[in-house]
Amino acid sequence: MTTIEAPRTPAAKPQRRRGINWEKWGWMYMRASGVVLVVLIFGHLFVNLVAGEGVKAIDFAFVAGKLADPFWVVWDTLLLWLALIHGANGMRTLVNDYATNPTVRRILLGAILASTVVLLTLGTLVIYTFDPCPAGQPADLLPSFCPVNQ
Amino acid sequence: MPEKSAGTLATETVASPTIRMPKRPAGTLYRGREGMWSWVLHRITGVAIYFFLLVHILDTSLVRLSPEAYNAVIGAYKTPIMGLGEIGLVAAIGLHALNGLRIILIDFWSVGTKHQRVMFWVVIGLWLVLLAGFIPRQLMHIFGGE
Amino acid sequence: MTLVTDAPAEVGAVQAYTATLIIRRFDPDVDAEPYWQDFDVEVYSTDRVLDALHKIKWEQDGSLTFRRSCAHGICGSDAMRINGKNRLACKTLIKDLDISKPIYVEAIKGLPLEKDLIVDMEPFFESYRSINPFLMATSKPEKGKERVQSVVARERFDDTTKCILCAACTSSCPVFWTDGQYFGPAAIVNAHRFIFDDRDEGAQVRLDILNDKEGVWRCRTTFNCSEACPRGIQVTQAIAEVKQAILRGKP
Amino acid sequence: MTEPYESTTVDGVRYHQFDVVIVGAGGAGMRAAIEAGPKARTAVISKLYPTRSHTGAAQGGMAAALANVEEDNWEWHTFDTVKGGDYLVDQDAAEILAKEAIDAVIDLENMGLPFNRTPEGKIDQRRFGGHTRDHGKAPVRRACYAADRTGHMILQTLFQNCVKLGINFFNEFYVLDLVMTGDKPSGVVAYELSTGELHVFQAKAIVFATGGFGKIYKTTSNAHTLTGDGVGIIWRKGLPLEDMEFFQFHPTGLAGLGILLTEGARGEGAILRNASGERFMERYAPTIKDLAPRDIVSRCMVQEVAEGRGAGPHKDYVLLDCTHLGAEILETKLPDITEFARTYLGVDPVVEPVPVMPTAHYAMGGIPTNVKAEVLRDNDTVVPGLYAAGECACVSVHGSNRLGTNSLLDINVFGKRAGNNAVEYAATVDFTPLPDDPAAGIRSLIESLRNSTGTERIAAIRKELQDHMDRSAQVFRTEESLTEVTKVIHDLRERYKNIAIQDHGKRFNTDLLEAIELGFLLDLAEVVVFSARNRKESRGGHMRDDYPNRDDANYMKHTMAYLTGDPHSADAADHIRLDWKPVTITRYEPMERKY
Ligand SMILES: Cc1cc2nc3c(=O)[nH]c(=O)nc-3n(C[C@H](O)[C@H](O)[C@H](O)COP(=O)(O)OP(=O)(O)OC[C@H]3O[C@@H](n4cnc5c(N)ncnc54)[C@H](O)[C@@H]3O)c2cc1C
Ligand code: HEM
Ligand code: SF4
Ligand code: F3S
Ligand code: FES
Repeated sequence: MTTIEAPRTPAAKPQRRRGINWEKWGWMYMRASGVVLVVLIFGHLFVNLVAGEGVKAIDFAFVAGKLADPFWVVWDTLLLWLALIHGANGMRTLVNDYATNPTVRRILLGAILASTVVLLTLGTLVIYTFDPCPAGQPADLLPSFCPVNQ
Repeated sequence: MPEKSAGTLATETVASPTIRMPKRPAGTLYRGREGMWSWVLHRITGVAIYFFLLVHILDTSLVRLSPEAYNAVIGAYKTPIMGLGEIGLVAAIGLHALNGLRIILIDFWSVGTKHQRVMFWVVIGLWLVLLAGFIPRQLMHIFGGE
Repeated sequence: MTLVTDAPAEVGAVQAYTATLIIRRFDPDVDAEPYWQDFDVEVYSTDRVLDALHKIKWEQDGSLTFRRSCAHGICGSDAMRINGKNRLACKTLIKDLDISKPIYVEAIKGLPLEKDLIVDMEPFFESYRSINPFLMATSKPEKGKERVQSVVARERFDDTTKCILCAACTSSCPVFWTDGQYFGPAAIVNAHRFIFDDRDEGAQVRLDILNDKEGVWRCRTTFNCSEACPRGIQVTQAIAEVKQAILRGKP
Repeated sequence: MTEPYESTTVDGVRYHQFDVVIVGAGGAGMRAAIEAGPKARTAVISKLYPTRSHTGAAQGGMAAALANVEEDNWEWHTFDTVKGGDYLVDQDAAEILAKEAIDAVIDLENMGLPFNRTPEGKIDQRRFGGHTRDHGKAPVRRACYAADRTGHMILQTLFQNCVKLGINFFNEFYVLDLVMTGDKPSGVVAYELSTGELHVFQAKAIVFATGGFGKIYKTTSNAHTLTGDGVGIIWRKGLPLEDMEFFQFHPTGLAGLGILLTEGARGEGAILRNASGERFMERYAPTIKDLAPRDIVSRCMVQEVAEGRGAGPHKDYVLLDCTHLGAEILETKLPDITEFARTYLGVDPVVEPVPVMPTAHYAMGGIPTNVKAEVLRDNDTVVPGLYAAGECACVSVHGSNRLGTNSLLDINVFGKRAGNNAVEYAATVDFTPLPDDPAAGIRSLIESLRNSTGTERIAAIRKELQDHMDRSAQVFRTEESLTEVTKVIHDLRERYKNIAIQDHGKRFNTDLLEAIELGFLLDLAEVVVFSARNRKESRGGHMRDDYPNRDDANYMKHTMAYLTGDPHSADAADHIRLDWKPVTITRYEPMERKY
């Protein structure tokens, strides 16, 4: 330290990259999604855990019943995307904070990104290709509005 | 030029001593206040929820596979152990959510920083109210009646 | 006619008692690892922790090493961790600590430890220098005249002009501890001092510098900085104002 | 200049070459650097990180006759300075000070200093002791200020501009010697605190700006690091010191602690009271009362206490009453001192008066220079290439008593001059060759201290020195008290030879440096006392109880002290020679000083 190798350059122009700054948008996103998530998550939790018979009532029929309703389809899609990206971005912050080894950091960030992409695709596919009354299933497992139960 | 004037002698770079950060014995725990602890809690709950979410997306995806598969897995959520776990989950989400709102107020409300400490205790208060509402209900669902 | 102003002012009774200081020592030339060492010192209730450290250095162990100069909280030399919190030793009265327990004293955290209570401050000043901490103004005031500034405009950045660069804030920040890359609250405070000075024209440059991966967005509003600041600067508030300025695109 | 520079190492000593080397990074040093830096290869060497310098502790303000709020002009300012200094001021220098004050303040504002403002947006000004309109008619608002942290803002602003200019700083480097080749200065020797290495800085021009030496006293507003190293180095080189007997005691130090409460408090209307609540300054200075110059107020305070009118259980202090100012003024214009009183005495100035007593504050004397900041070898010969500015120098603009706010002015005006003149000089000359092994003296000093087997504790010697200086060479002095302290210093200098240090390491050895600093303190205390014994009159900061009157016939002249003979000899008279230097009088004939 101490003696200055090359005297400090006066007022050096910061050579920082241009373009879109993701940090700022990430920060904004955490807050925007947070506010929406409060509604989505508490709505979700209330319907699933509190209303009716709570967690006991959840089974295929219950889920199928919900996903047959476009309202819940939109709700769940939003929940999926907002929460997963929010969580993933939060995890990215944590990794940046604590993983000081560049290789480890790259691996962890890659894992977060990959799992997010996979789960978003999977989840979305499930929500939109879901058939509440799959053929050849025992009727007692299916929601009451399915043809087998009518 | 003088014998020992700086300009006449070869330059030699003197390696600066590197000092490694000693780790032990560790210093004391930093005694931060509400702000720091709320952040610690926010982090921990955030991570916990994140991992739950990963699993939750996977298990919910089973609805696409077959009703049996889904019902088998979801059955696990109905055991008393998991019932208690759900209390933990709701507690974590509740705290994270309420404190998240506090953080947003700190960021965007002009006097937010001034009231951050009060807001922390409000968060704790609301959280307790939330749990007071949820826990009996949940216990009833798990243990009460059939 | 001579006068002895020996006794400390009798404002409230001055009591003497023995305090135990437990100090985290480290001399990289001798010690493999830092260690805690106990000292008992006779102190007065009006004494500051700095006085106790001096007593140890002067009467018990001359090798105890720490920085200090002004002894009244204005030069910023002696930020250290006292009972787990960052403070200036010269501004912490012993009577304000719990004297029934030992007083733990250690160097501030997150900067390379060099000896006992001394850390290498260079990374701290490096980030201070990188925010262009000087007035950037091209306008030429009338020769021999000051730039005009209203009382209100002057008040706008008053709080952040108080900074004495003691590093108590930056070294109390949990985000700074993680990897030391974060600009840290002190640099942001000093950027704030110029961003909101209406004589300055470099606000945009500084906002760009701080709108960075290691800039303001890393602040997680833990408030340790505001609580540690011996000058009572509302550090987190200043950081929030800089964030808002970046979002707005202007101060 | 920003090209990379080279340094070389010979025998473990590192050599550097700079056109201009500035020792000290306080206000004076950095002001000089701002002039020199862009024009020549400049290094600033400081034992403290620049922003830790004691300029940052200055509170009240910086004088300049801007006339922003009241009619004023630099001629009145000159007169006040001369009169305030009890006519021992060199009037040509005072004139420069007052005239260049205006530019000095504007320069700082242009550099970014956030002064308080008037409603029209101009720099605001407040009252300060001894500053008057029209030759003493009434107090005038002349002090430009930034709340009660003017010095802090000056220090920060200067540092900021040094960062902007990319000045080379060598921080935590202790300059311990001036290298002379024959009788020409050729460099300085510095000790690097973090490694214990020695460095030699060869330079064409050298500026000393090392600040004061208040630590010869116990009760002082000065920092622990103000040990007068620079003044001591010059002294040990056999160069003279001027007017060392004049030390200023600031009236309002926190009782028992010495921490300063700015005169700006009285400028804003605070009042000194004795035990019975009487505003005693009315008796002593009916016109400007509490805003009389510091020497007078300090003396009156000590007199009140000596005559039994002191407040407190031991009747040993007086009270500074700010309660009528109201919380608003205290919190906005005097926030720091309000906090000092609360923190350190547990007294809230908003509701109760604050216990205060005089505190050793400012060295009027120091390294003699002319108005170009060139150091003098005797009454009129300069040492080519050597400059001094700031509190370590004696121009003399302060005479026997400095007016408040004139020092921040001094460091800016003469710091700037020193920087400019040093650059100008450096451009005309070549490097003076260094002598063989220029660091030899310091190396052996350090080695002998590091390996000392002595038994005397540094702190014990220092404490005794400070206690005795407070007791016997403070506001009031007598032949008897000065004789007593002479003897004490003599004994302490003997004991110092047998000093022990406990830290034998190389890294951050502050123990070693405290020992060296104590050496400077002992030297300087000896000169102060020796000069004080010789001046058998009372003038400004030098109040002889046994010679209570000013004696212009015999003593209207500056003291010049020289180190001759064996510096280690015990008896000061064996190695100190005193001489006189005439005072420059241009316009103002000495008169009786009444306020
Ligand atoms: C509490 C207080 C309040 C004051 N208020 C006012 C006021 O309101 N108005 C006013 O006009 N004046 C005021 N003064 C006086 C004024 O502040 C000082 O006289 C002035 O700041 C001195 O500046 P300087 O640059 O000469 O020295 P300093 O600021 O003391 O700087 C000295 C520099 O020299 C360096 N140094 C010292 N020794 C060595 C060495 N051996 N090697 C290397 N570097 C060294 C130090 O590191 C430091 O950087 C006040 C003083 C005090 C103590
Ligand atoms: C319920 C509504 C929610 C709100 C209001 C909310 C709010 C926030 C906010 C504002 C932040 C940013 C904190 C900061 O920058 O300091 C944040 C961070 C985070 N959130 Fe959420 N969040 C919610 C739900 C979730 C969910 C469902 C997850 C998990 C998938 C999650 C995981 C995280 C993580 C991991 C962080 C990073 C923590 C850190 O950096 O310290 N949050 N949250
Ligand atoms: S903001 Fe406060 S704590 Fe931080 S460096 Fe400045 S004075 Fe110290
Ligand atoms: S401690 Fe750090 S996280 Fe932000 S509020 Fe202060 S900078
Ligand atoms: S010694 Fe100056 S701030 Fe504590």
